[in-house]
Amino acid sequence: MAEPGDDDAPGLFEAPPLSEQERMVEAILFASADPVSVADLNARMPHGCDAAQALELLARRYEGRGVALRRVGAAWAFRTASDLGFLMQRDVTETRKLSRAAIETLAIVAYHQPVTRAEIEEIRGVSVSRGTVDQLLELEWIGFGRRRNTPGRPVTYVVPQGFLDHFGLSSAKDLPGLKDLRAAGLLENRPPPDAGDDDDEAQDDMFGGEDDGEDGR
Amino acid sequence: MAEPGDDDAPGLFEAPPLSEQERMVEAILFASADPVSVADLNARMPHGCDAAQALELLARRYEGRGVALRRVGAAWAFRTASDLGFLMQRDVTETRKLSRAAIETLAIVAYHQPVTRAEIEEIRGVSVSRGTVDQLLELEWIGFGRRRNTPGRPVTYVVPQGFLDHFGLSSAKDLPGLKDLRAAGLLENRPPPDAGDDDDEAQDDMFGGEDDGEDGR
Amino acid sequence: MDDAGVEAEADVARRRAAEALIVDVDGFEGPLDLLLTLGRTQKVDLRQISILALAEQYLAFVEQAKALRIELAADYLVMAAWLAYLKSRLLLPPDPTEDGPSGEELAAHLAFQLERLQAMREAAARLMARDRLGRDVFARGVPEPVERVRHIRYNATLIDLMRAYARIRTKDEFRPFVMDRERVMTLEEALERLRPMVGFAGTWTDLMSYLPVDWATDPAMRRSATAAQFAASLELAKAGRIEIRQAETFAPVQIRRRDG
Repeated sequence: MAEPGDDDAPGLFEAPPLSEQERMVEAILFASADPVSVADLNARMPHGCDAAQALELLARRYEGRGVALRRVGAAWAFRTASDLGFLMQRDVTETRKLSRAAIETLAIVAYHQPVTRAEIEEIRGVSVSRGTVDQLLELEWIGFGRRRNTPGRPVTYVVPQGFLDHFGLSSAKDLPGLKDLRAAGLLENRPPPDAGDDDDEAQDDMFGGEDDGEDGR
Repeated sequence: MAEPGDDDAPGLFEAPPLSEQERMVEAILFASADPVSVADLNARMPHGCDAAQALELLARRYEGRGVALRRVGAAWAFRTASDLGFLMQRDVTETRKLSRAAIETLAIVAYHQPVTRAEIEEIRGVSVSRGTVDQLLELEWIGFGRRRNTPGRPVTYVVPQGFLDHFGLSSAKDLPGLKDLRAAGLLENRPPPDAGDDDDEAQDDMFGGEDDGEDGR
Repeated sequence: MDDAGVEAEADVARRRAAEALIVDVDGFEGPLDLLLTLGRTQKVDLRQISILALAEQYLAFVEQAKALRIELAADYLVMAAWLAYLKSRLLLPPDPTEDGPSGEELAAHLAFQLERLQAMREAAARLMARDRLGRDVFARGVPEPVERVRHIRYNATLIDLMRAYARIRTKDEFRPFVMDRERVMTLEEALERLRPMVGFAGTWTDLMSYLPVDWATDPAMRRSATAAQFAASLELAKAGRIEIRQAETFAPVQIRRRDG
């Protein structure tokens, strides 16, 4: 300050043009780890610069851009435009297979809809956890059907559009029958004792039995 | 793949206008200290965006500004304009001074890549210490390339993105004087004249050094 | 100044120069580096360098180092030997009986090596003089971290669904790859039966007396049970639970609990 030759000598060292000053402010704010105050900017820029004025120009230049010049207390900083915050997230998608319990439950709902939870358990031979049902509901691969007109009026489950979409079916009737499964080699064990019977019928007998079309769907 | 509704449905979700895409690229690159590849940009931007095209617009917009859009290999980054480095003196991080051996090794890798350790030693006429290679690897100024398909399948060294970024190069092809050096035949790995077997061996001894780092490491 | 004085002075200067080199020997990065330095003192384009003169300079350097009892690394001496050889090939008329490259070819390769090393040094200097990140050019000071949002996508195909359904629908009769074994006693079954029973066999007992009653009548079942039971007894003997004996061929096999 008090050093000789450090005094303002107007005209001796011209301050850089304002457009240059704007570039300087831009570079400093870009590279700085913390917001920079106007005083700091002036201290870092060549003698005679007017950071405040350069900041104004710069703020206008960044209006509507992907980054914005923001005032943070008494200092300034670049920040991501607020509407673009979503770009700062990276979605990582993991594909997982459904658990065996879930896929079996789903299969039963698909082939036997509408079906109650008790019926699912009876067919699977084991109890069905709430988590499994919730997961399938959340995936929109099963949905709620009408309540059954039996004591306790249990809810039934059906397969909604989301299921059909995912599995590429136009309707639940397009699900392959047991015959098709066998033809596809999915049932490669010996035929059941009563082979020769219509499998599809057997299927209906076996599982569709008690509640036989009662909701008149 | 075959799932409906999962496929690209052109026209269903319009890509944002190019000016918006430009803002997005600007925001992403501003937020990152490291270069971001075009593939990464596309992955982070909404479906249907064309980062390459947006980058072109953006580069033009930042021409002559205080920060510049720079290509670094297959990636892009904002960097302060090189004429404004003097403003950032206080942000300079002191880097360890590299030894002469390290600097020469780095240049040889850059200009001769992919290059094996034995070749570096042949060019420098002395063995290359492990510390030198380790230091350069740690700085990410050299990296591993493919193994050479010669006996012993030695590893090769190449210069990665970190090197390009540090030295402000868009690609290794932009290395200063590369063309002249190549034209002068100075980037050739010319084998010593086919001497009698004795000479060959002498040559190997001379430059391979006792710790003969070549091949079977 | 008389002639002798001038000569002495020149001699001193020469010696000083030589000593400067030698004192510096640690500063050289090997023989090639030294050769390059010596070559530069010829003050000509490296492409026009006289390899012969260079070889002589190098050999003189090594001689002086020896005279001053400076220990040179082995590779300096190997290079000296090679250069002495090169020198002889450059000076002597080519020997038609000798194979291998001519002195000129060897010299040309050395010149190439020197030129290449020089070129790499210049390239290195140019590289280091570039605008460098963190010194002349700066990256964003406040990078914003990218937050990772994890999505789990469940996948199931129609085949998965059909398989699952097939599995349930045929659970009762679906025993893949299992042969019908109604009339076969497995080793496991026999072991299972025998294990608790042998605990009571304090005295030698006929193995056949352990045969389950319902397996003893049907010949096929009896055969299977006998075999399984015999195999099981061998297993138990191996485990140290029982002892086995047979008096003669085809005599009854007897077992006994083994104590301790």
